[in-house]
Parts: sequence; structure tokens; C-alpha cells
Amino acid sequence: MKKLIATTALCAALPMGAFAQDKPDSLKVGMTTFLTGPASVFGVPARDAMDIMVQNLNDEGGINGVPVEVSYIDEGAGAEALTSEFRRAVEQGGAEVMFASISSGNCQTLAPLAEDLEVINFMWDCGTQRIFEEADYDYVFRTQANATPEMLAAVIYLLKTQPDFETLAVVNQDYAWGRDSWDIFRTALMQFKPDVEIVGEFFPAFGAPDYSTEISRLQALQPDVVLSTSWGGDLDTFVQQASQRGLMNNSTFVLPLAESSLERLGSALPPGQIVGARGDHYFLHPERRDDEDFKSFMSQYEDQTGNITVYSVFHASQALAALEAAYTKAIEENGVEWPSQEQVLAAMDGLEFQGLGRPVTIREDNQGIEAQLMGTSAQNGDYPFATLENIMIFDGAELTAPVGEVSTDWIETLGPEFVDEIEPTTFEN
Amino acid sequence: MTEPLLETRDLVIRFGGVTAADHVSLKIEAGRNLAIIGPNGAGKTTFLNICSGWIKPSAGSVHFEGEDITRLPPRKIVTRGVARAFQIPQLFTEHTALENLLIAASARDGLRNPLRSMHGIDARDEMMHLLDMVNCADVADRVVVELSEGERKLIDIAVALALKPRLLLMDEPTSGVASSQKDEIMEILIKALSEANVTSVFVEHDMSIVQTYADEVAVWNAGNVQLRGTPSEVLEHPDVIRDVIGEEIA
Amino acid sequence: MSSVTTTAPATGSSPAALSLLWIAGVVLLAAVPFLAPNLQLLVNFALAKGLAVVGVTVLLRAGQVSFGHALFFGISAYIGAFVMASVPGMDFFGILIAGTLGAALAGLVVGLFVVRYRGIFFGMLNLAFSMIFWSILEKFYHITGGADGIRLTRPTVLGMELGRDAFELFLYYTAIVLVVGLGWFTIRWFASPVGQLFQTIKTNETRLEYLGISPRRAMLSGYLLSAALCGVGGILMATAQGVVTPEYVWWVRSAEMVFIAVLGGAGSVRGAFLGALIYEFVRTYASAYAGDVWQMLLGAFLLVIILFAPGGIIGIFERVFARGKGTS
Amino acid sequence: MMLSFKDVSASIGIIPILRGLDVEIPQSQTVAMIGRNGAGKTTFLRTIMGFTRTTGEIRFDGKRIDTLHPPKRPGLGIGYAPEDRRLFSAFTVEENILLPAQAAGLDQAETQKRLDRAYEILPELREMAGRPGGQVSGGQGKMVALARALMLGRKLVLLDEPFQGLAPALAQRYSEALRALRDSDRSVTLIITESNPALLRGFADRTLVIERGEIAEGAPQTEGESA
Amino acid sequence: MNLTTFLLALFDGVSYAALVFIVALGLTLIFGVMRILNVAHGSLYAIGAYATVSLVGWVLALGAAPILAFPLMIVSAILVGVLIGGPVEYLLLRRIYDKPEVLQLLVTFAVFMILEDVQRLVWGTQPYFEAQALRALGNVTVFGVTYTVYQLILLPLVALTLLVGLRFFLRRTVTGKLITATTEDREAAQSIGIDADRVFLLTFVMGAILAGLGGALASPTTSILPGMGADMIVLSFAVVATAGLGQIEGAAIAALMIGMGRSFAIYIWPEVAVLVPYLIMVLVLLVRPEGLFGSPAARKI
Repeated sequence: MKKLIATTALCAALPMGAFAQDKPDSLKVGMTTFLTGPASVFGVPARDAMDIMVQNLNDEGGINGVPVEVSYIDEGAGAEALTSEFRRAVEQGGAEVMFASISSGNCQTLAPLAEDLEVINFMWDCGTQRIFEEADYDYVFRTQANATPEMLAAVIYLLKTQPDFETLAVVNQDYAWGRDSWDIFRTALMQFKPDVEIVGEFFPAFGAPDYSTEISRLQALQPDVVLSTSWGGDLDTFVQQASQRGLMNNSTFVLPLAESSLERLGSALPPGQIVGARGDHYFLHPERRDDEDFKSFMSQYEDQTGNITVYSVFHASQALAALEAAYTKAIEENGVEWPSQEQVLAAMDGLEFQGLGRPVTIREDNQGIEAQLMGTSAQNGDYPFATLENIMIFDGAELTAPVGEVSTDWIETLGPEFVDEIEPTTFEN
Repeated sequence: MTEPLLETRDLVIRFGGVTAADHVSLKIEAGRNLAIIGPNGAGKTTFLNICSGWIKPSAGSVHFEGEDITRLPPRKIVTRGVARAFQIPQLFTEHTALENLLIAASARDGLRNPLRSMHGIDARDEMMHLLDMVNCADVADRVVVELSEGERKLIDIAVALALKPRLLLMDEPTSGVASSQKDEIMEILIKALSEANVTSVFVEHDMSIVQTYADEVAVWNAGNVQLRGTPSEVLEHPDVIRDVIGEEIA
Repeated sequence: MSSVTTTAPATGSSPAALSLLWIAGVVLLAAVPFLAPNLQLLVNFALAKGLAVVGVTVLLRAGQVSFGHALFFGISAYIGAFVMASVPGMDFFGILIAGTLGAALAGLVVGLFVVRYRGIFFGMLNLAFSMIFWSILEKFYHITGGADGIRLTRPTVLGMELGRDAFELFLYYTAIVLVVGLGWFTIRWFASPVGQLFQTIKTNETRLEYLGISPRRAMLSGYLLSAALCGVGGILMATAQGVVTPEYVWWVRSAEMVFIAVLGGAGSVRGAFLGALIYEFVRTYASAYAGDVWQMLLGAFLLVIILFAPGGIIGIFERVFARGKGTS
Repeated sequence: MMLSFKDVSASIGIIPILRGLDVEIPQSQTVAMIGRNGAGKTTFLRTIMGFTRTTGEIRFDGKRIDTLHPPKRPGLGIGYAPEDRRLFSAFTVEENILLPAQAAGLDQAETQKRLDRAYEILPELREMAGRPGGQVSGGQGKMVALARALMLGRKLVLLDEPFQGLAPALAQRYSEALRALRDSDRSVTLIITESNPALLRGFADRTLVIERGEIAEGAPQTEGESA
Repeated sequence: MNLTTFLLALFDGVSYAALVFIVALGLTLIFGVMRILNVAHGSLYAIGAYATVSLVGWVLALGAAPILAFPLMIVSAILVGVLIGGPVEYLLLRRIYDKPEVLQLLVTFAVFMILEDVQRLVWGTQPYFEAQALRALGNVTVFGVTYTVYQLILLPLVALTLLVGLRFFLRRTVTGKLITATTEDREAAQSIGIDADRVFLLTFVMGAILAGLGGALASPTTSILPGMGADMIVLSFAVVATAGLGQIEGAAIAALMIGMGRSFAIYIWPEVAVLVPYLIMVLVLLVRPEGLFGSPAARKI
């Protein structure tokens, strides 16, 4: 890769150099994902989906005849192994583009590394809004939304469906995501409905095996709404324990990441709880579920894994779609057989692509604009687990902090009327 | 009247219900080697343990050269000039015999340069001499675990001597040494002690050793000094013959 | 306790030929950026970890095992991160010194408590201290960044701003210099009177006391050294990696250090580095090529070493070398 | 022969303690084993029990035992009272005495029979049967250890320095118990180690002197012989 | 904090302590008898949970009554003890009893690493959940707060039964007495004919069964996922060290202290809840180096 960069740089220096790219044998991509550890609930489905989608893409001739080849790096092996492997993939493995990563912490580590290595990096799943708000990047892009629209969608959905609640408690995992997402949610809630009383804030340890004490306290506090942005085994445990002890009889749960737990939770998730998906990601996406492509992928995925999709599958599809779109656009715009890195980078500006959800566009600060889907759980017997009804899909552009603004500052400029100004597309189910 | 080197005043120690020392007042004069004899379990080792600070007495006090050392930990008592050799040798088993002595010498001389190798220290010749004195020069470079019980005993004493004490407490110095060597060892030991101006107190079961090498003998029985005197006075005393010596040496 | 776990105290010098071999090894390491540039970062991590492992090795020499030494590794790394964050443009040597001093200070504070304990309790108490620090790192998210940790920007080097490649090269050679220097220092320290007294804790504290030395103070001297060594390792790791996370302090990290120390040859300084290099290679390549079973491979590797080669890799190495010399 | 050693060497760690011993001890003999501290007396007994690294051949009652798993040896009829009595403080005196029978899996009736015999020989133990093992004095502990050794020691009883640390009165009592044992069952073989030969005078049939790991036959000591 | 919340915190603390105690019990039993601190104990806990979930899921899928989950928990625990605990002791630990404790610890650490991957290979990385047993017992409402009978009543009851039962077993049964004797003095035990090797094997299997049982009992209340063992082992270390190594009743008290400390912290000062076990451990050990109930070993010279 070093050689490649050197070549690229040399080419760029020559007036005609930009046209001198040969078609490679394959387009090598490195993808970091959790194959081990708790977050493998997202990582493994994303990898499985990526394998299917890459196969499909290559079956149709790849990108301008060049097949895509993805190799995976385990984020679960720890930050040292991850950084060395990331570098190895770029410098030795010849990866032209990297997809990294799931963990926000890893994104924070790898984004500057990608910048230093001058390799194009798509942050394909991590949620932290800070990266582009704190620094400018030339090589790093995000092919999905960040935490701000994800949380705003949850707040607005809550206020639109249950405007009269008075008290709220939060039970989030004690790490960056749990804290950051609560910051955004609370800031927005205080702007939109200042009279809400926050009666409890709990941050049990990441991976906590038992929430009995928190649930006892919540039962004593009796909040109208309980928010939890937890995911994976933690969310499963919390919801199971809470539903078993009847906490949902009196409180409405807002679970912005529960789409990824629906199948595992089965009948444990009672109807009437608010569910989100970090984007418009749902295996019964109301706008997409009748599309042939969508349907065929869903059945392919279910055949291979035995499960329904979770949102990380959609994020993986968006990263791959962005790759395809960027290369195709660069090839068309420059009229070349294969684009140089500079041409691909140029193509990223304002790029629009569509994965399994609505189309996504890349903004000038490299942030993706992605729609948000929220719904309410229903146990209607179609599946052995909860499905969503009263679905709303929000336009991402309205909910994302404008370019150059810090999310929390921007949210503080909003008022209660913002909720009414937002008009999502609504679906019965 | 000169001040005694070591003096105990009304020393009492009880373990559970047993009184191992019962109001012991004992003076040890400089330059006179004192042997302590007595039946097993009479409290002889306990007495050495108290004098060296390992056990704190229930009542009473211990004075060394006039200073009250009763409450001092062993390491402080050592620096005052009281060294100790043990019935079961207490050595650094993974070090060689010579290293054991060198470590003792560096503990004595203080620790200055942290990067100066043990083997470069000035005390090396002095320590080899000590080993030679206790007949162990030939095993100087052998690791202690490989040595026989008798050799370890002698090295244990040499380590104590390396500290250049004024008083040396020894617990059965010749047990475990072959009988043929005992006299030879004691000969050397007593000579070395007097050369270095070290007074010794030793617990001993071998009456011929006591007879030959002690300047004074104290008979320990039932937690107190029953009798004290010169070896011939004490060893011929009928009570001592009955209670302590038995008919062994007869 | 038998002496199988530790090599005999290194009071004698290795045969000249063996020393030559070690020198050749160092030269080979120094050539890595040119011969195999892609290994440079990996080796750099291994050297940083190796320094921490030497810290653990120091304690093994006194027969003690700490299951919490990642604490000092992590403290130093976090101090480095905090200093970088609060003093922009801080120099590398500034954070190296700050981190090492911080680790040594923490070693003094923790050491004053733990030197009273031996064996399992010593190990457990160290574990408890490290877990307290770990919990604090996770919990006080607004200060420590929680599980995501803190990013370290690249420090300047003697006032110069270096690019990534130059900085990494600098860091790499600094690591080699530190490894050789501190390794030499530790070996010398073992042979010194203070080091010798410290090591006697393993075999006979009673005699130590009767030499007029406080076993606790002797223990503290080694504990301080071990904490400082972990500190240097931690700061090297933090700057090489560019991020510090609470995982630096997690108990499995501490166990891993003991693991490497025994793997390399418990009690041997050179073994610690050899072990760290091998461990880092096995771990990285196993996690890349046998992602599902890399832990299992390492575990099995450790079992084989303990059961069949208690002298560790260095033991095998020296035995083979001695045999080779005998026949030639 | 009840017990025979053929060229037996034993070591603790790497230190050799016994060197090429050849000894034969016939049934019902009482043997005093005399030697200084560290001479190898205790190791001799421990070698019979299987606690040392041993070479050579040891036979007990015609059966080779040096290759036998150590915990199986007491079951053959060997009782052992170690020097430092080593009672189990978690159990009462009686439970301590019963343990060997329970470990050997003896039935209730047999166990009771043996317990009664032990009490016959050491009647004072009946009174302290319910006391915790950790709360008996040193001398009483020696008695309990003897009784415990008798539970399985139907053929061979090994006593390591039984008189060490006993007050004169207790020592007297202890040797009476040993006499009672011999009188009640002449078939038992006894090996007693002692550093002070005077204490066994008039009791042992035979004296073995152990010095630096080697054994020499001592003078036979019979009752009434004076010093 | 009023009386009601005080009692609620108490209930939560007890139910949490019960589970921790069951796991710590096995750890302290093994240490007490064998002087080995088994790092792989946490893995056995996790595997007990996984095995239960698989077994219960399979049997219930055949249409069995949910109440059958309870005997299946015991079956899983025994399987863990016999199929994993047994071979680990027999093939590995037996070879290192005369080695320094560092090496013993590392052997169990190696086993821990291996078992972590075994879990992943067998059960994958997705969380499992199987709460039939918990649902079968229903709920109980105290002071307006709903608890599951399983957590509030069953778990403490099981813990208490195990505590009393193990006590009885060790003091009153022949096998128990042989174990107790071996614990106190291995060589003296061997010299009266106790086969210490068999005692060790039995003890380790029993300890492993207790670890497995802890996992089995935990399984209906939590998600079973990779890494759960690594967390549990540190917690039960803390309990065991606080109590004093090898102290069975002590472990019960220490587990209660840690459980209560944690639940009260959540009511009063949630930030420190995670710190509580380690703080308690450090504070106790600083004051009493041998743990609350351990006795100091006298040094003899």
C-alpha cells in the first residue's frame, strides 16, 4: 500500500497521471467488526450479511468488472491487535478502502490512523457524533447517521405518541454510548418538554448480569417512561427482568436499540413499548418490504443464518452501497476504467447511495444523512416475537445538527415547536 | 561491677496455659560463653526467641548493654549487636553458601551503590575466611539446598558471625554434625568467638561439649533457671544428673 | 518450595558466546524497520509489554506473583493521556517521565500496603487495587472517557513535530534503548546487594530479619522497581497505540503479564522480552488466522510450557544452546 | 518377617537421608530406634508410610509395599503416630481416633471393637472423648495419636519420638500404655524412635542405632540392666 | 432512606448475595482443601449456565413442563463438574500439587483461556435467554414492589440449604470428615490411610459442580453471553478473600456484605456500586490480612 500511495502521489504530481490507473484484479476492503465479545450480536450478523451482499455484487460483475474482496478484523481482540491488524490490512494486505468500525472508541482510534495512512475509511456503524464535530477528515466518511438524529427521533416519537407523560428514568450502560446518548436525549427532552421530571438515572456496569436492584428502585419510583439505550445481552437481561417483574405495566419503555433484540426477546417484550433501530432499519421496512431486491436479500439472509436481520446488517449494506456508488461515480465522472484514490475521494462529495433502507447522502463534513425509523411493539402472533406498529420514518436531514455545529449546542437552540415541525411518514405497521 | 552484656529482668511468657518462662532474671557477662541445658520442652529455645525479639514476653524486660530492647523487632536487636544461629538453619536456600555470607556482609555494611555486583564487594575475602573457619570453604559455591544438614548448620553460624555481633545466640550448634567433627567445630568456633570478642549463649544437649567449651552452664527446667555455675559444678549436681542428663553420659 | 520456577540468581555472567547471541538479537530487532517494516508496530507493542513483564519478573524473583500489575501499566498510560490533553504540544520525554514517576508513586502508595502480604493474598490484594482503579476508569466517564478511554495526540520529540512514520520510528528505537538500558539495569540490580536482599524474601524472611533488614522494606524496593518498569511499558504502549482504555488495567491484562513472564522463563529478564515477543506474535497471528481459537491456543501453549518446560522458553533456549556448545 | 528393608535409600528433595538400608524386623518385636536429630529416624518411619522418594525394596508381612500407593498402606495393618501428634482440630478426640477406621471403610461393629480396645489400653481417653482435638494438651495429644495409630495398627505400630516433650508423669503413663498394648496383643510389632535411649530401657527387645542415614545394631536392652 | 426502601435494598442484596455465594462456595471449598485458587471457576460457572439453557431449551421444546427446568439445572451442574472438573483435576492439577502456587494459578488461568474459547465454539457469541424456570414460580409483591419468587425466595433458600448441607456433609458424613481431615493436614491424613488424591478429585468435582450450579441458577435471570465468567470470577475472588480463604460460613457473610453493599450503593450512591466489592475487600484485608474469618499462620523457627 505504501507503494500504492507513493504511486498515487507521484501520479497526482503529473498532469496526466490521474488517468493512469489500471484495473486491479480485485477491490480489497478491510472491515473491522466484533466477531467476539458482547458486541458480536451486531458484528457477526453484519459479517454474514456482508458476505452475502459481496457475493451478490460479484455475481453481477462487481464494480465495473472488478470483484470486491472483503477481509474481516475482529474488534473483540482488543485495541492493540485491532490497530496492528488495521495497519497490516492497509500496508500489507493492499486494502484500498477500510470499513471501521462498530465501537465508537475504535472509531476514535482508527479515524486518525486512517487519515495518517491516507486510506479511505467508512465508519460504518459507530454512533459517536463527536468525530466530525471535533476534527476535519479527508479520508474518513460515515455511511450512516450519528447519535444525534437517532436520539432526536426517539424523543420526538415519544412526544408525538405519548405527549402527557410527566416522569422519566433512565437505565443505560455505563460507557461512552450510554452516557453520550443520554446527554443528547436529555438535552432534547428538556428543550421540547421542560416540565418533565427526571426521577432516576442509573448506569449499571457494562455487561451487568443483574438489574434486580435497579428494577426495585424503578418500581418504587414509578416513572411514566423508562429510557434505555442499552443493547445486546444487557438490553435482553434488563427487559426480561423488567417484564417478568411487571415494570412495564405502569411504565412505557423507550428502547432506541431494541430492534436488534426483538427476535431474541421473543414474548418477553410486551406490546406498547417504543422501539428504535439506529436508522430506518427493520426487516419489515414499510417502504421497502415489497421490493424484490429487499425481499430476496431477506430470505437469503434468513436461509443462511436462521435469524432475521438487525440494524447492523443495514449499516453493512450501506457501507457496501457507498463503496459501489463512489467507485461507479468516480469512473463515470472521470471516464476512466478504474479511478484513482483522489477521484474516489472527489466522488464522495455529496454521494448518494441506497442500501437496504432509504437512500443516504454524504454531507460536506463527511457525515451521512440517514432516515430514522421508530415504532411501537406489538405481539400479534405473526412471528414468535414482537413486531412494530405505528411506525414513523423521519427524514434524517432535519434531525442532524447542521454542518459545523456541535450537536448539544444545536439542540439547545430548538424549542417545543420543533416537535410539531417534524412531520414523519407514518405507517400503521 | 561491670554492666552485664545481656540482662533479663523478671521475664514471663505464657502460651495458652503453659508458662515457658517464669520470672527469669539472668545476667550474661561479656566474654563468658554460657551453655543452657535442660530437658526438651523446658523453654530454652523460647528464651533465645525472647532475647532476639522474635517473641515478646508477657512481662519483664530484656536489656542489652544497658539498653531496653524488649520491644524491639529482631532486625533492630541485630543491629545492636546480637546475632542468632538456629536449630534448623535459616539460610537462603537458592543462594550458594558464599552468597549467603556476602548477603549478610552487605546487610551489615549498609547498601550503597545499587548497581554494584554482590561479587565485587570488599567483604569477599573476609567471608571466604569465615567459611574456611567453619570448614565449609570447599562448598562455598554450592547452592544451599544441595548441602547436608551439618554443613548448613555451620554456614548458619558463619552467617551470624558475618554480622560481627558482640553476642551470639546459638541453638544446638552441633546437632546434625557428625560426632567425629563436633569437637573440631567447637574448637574453631570458640577460638573464633574469642578472637572476635564475641560472647556466646548456646543451647546444647551434648554434655561433653558443654563440659569442654562452656565457661558457665545454666540449667533450664520448668521455665526457669534451676541452677547456674561452672560446668563441673553443674554437671555433677545430682538433680541435674537425674532430670537432665539421665544416664546418657555415664 | 523447589527452585524449578526461577532460574538461579543471575550473579554470574553468561558465557561470552551467549552474550554475543543476545547482542545479535538486539541488532536484529534494530533492523526490523528496514527488514520487515510491517512488523515494526507489533514489535514495538511487544517491547512495551516486555518492560511491564520485567516488572512482574522482578516480583517473581522474590517468589511473589501480582495479579494486578496492569494497574501501574495503566496509571502511567492514563497520566500520559491526561498530560497530553492538558498540556498541548507536550514533549514525549515529558510524558515518559511523568508517567513513570506516577507509576512509581502509585507503586509506593500501594506498595506500603501490600508488602505486608505474601503468596495468594499478595496476588489478590494487588488484584483488588487494580480492579478499583479499573472501576474508577469505567465509572468516572466524564474525566476518564469511560470504556472508550482517551486518545493521545502525538507528542513532540524534543520540540520537533514528527509525522506518523518518523514518530513511530523514533518510538521504536526509544523502546529498544529503554529495553536494553532497563533490562541491563534490572539484571545489575538483581546482582546488587539490594537486589539480593530483595530476592531472599523468596527463601527465608526469618534470616533476612536476623540480618537486621526489614523484609517489608526489602520488598518495597523491588515493588517500586517493578511498578516503575510497568510504568515505562505503559507509557510506551499508550504512545504507540495512541489511545488508552480501561482494558489496560483489566485483570486479564495482569494475568497475561504473569503468563508471559512464566512463558519466557520466570525470573529471567531476557526471558521476559523473549516471551513478550513470542506472545505478541502468537496472539496477533492467531487472532488473525484462527480468530475463534486464539485464546485456546495460548492457553494450551502455556500448559505445555508449565508441564513440560518449567524453565520457560529461555530455559529451553539456554539448554539447547548449552548442548550445542557441548558437542561442538 | 513382618518388615524388611532391602537396600533402601530415601531422599527428601535432592538430599539423600537414608543410604542403602538393610533391616529385618520379625513379628511381635519391639524395636527402639535411636539416633540424633537429623540422623534419619523420622525419615525411616516416613519411608514405611510412603512419604519419601525411595529406591530399593520394602516388604511388609510378605507383601511388597514400596510400590503401593501410600494411603493404602495403613489399611494393611500399619498404625503411625507422627512426632508432632497432628490431631485434627476440627474433630473431637473420639472422631480423631475413629478417622482411620472410617478411611479404611471398616464396618460399624469392627470399628466399635477397635475403639473399645483402644480405650482399654488408654482408658483416660474415654473421659476426654468429646473434647475438640485442638484443645488437648501436648501430652494428652500424644495419647490420642497413639490410640489413633492403634485403630489400624493391628500388625505394626510406628511411634515417632513419643516421649518428646512429655512431663515425667505423663511419660510414665505413656510407657504403661505401651506395656498394656504389648500385653494385650503380643503379635503387634512396635517401632519406636527416640533420641534418648534411657527412656526405652527395659522395654525394647532390640535397639537399632541410626546415624547419618545408616543403621547399626545396638546392644539388646533387657529389663534390669543398669547403666 | 426510609424503612421501606431500606427493606427493599435488603431484599435485593440478599438475592444477589445468594447467587454470588453459591459460586464463591465452590471456589473457597477448592481452595480450603487443595490450596489452589481456581481461576477457571468462572468458566465453569458460565458453562453451567450455557448447559442449562441448552438442556432446558431442548427438553422444553419436546413439550415438557417448565418445572422440569429445576432438575435439569442440577443435571447440568453435575455434567459440568464431572465432565470438565474431573478431567481438569485428574489430567492437569494432579501433576502440579508440588509446584509453587504461581504455577498452579497459571495452570488454572490457562484452563480459563481454553474454556472461554470452548464456550464460544460450542455456543457462539449471541446471547441466550431461557427464563422458563423463573416464570414457573411467579411473582410476589412486597411493599408494592414486585419480585420474582425465584430470586427473592428460591435463590436465598438454595444458598442457605447449600451452606447448611455442606456444613453437615463435611462434619457429619464419613466422606466429609475425610475431606475435612485432608484440608487440615494432608500428610497426617495420608498417614492414617486417607487417599488424598481421591479427596482432591472429589473436592474439585464438587467445587466445579457448585460453580456449574451457580451458573445454572443464574441462567433464568440473565443473558448468557461470552465473558460472563471473567466477571464472576473476580467477584467471587473478592468474596473468598474477604471471608478468609477456605472459610465457608465466612463466604456467606462476605457475600452478604458485598451484595448488601452493592444494593445499598444503588439506592444511595449509584456511582460506586461497581467499586463496592473491591473496596470491601481492600478495607477488610488491610485491617485483617487473613480475611474476616481466616486465622493467621504462625511462623515457626
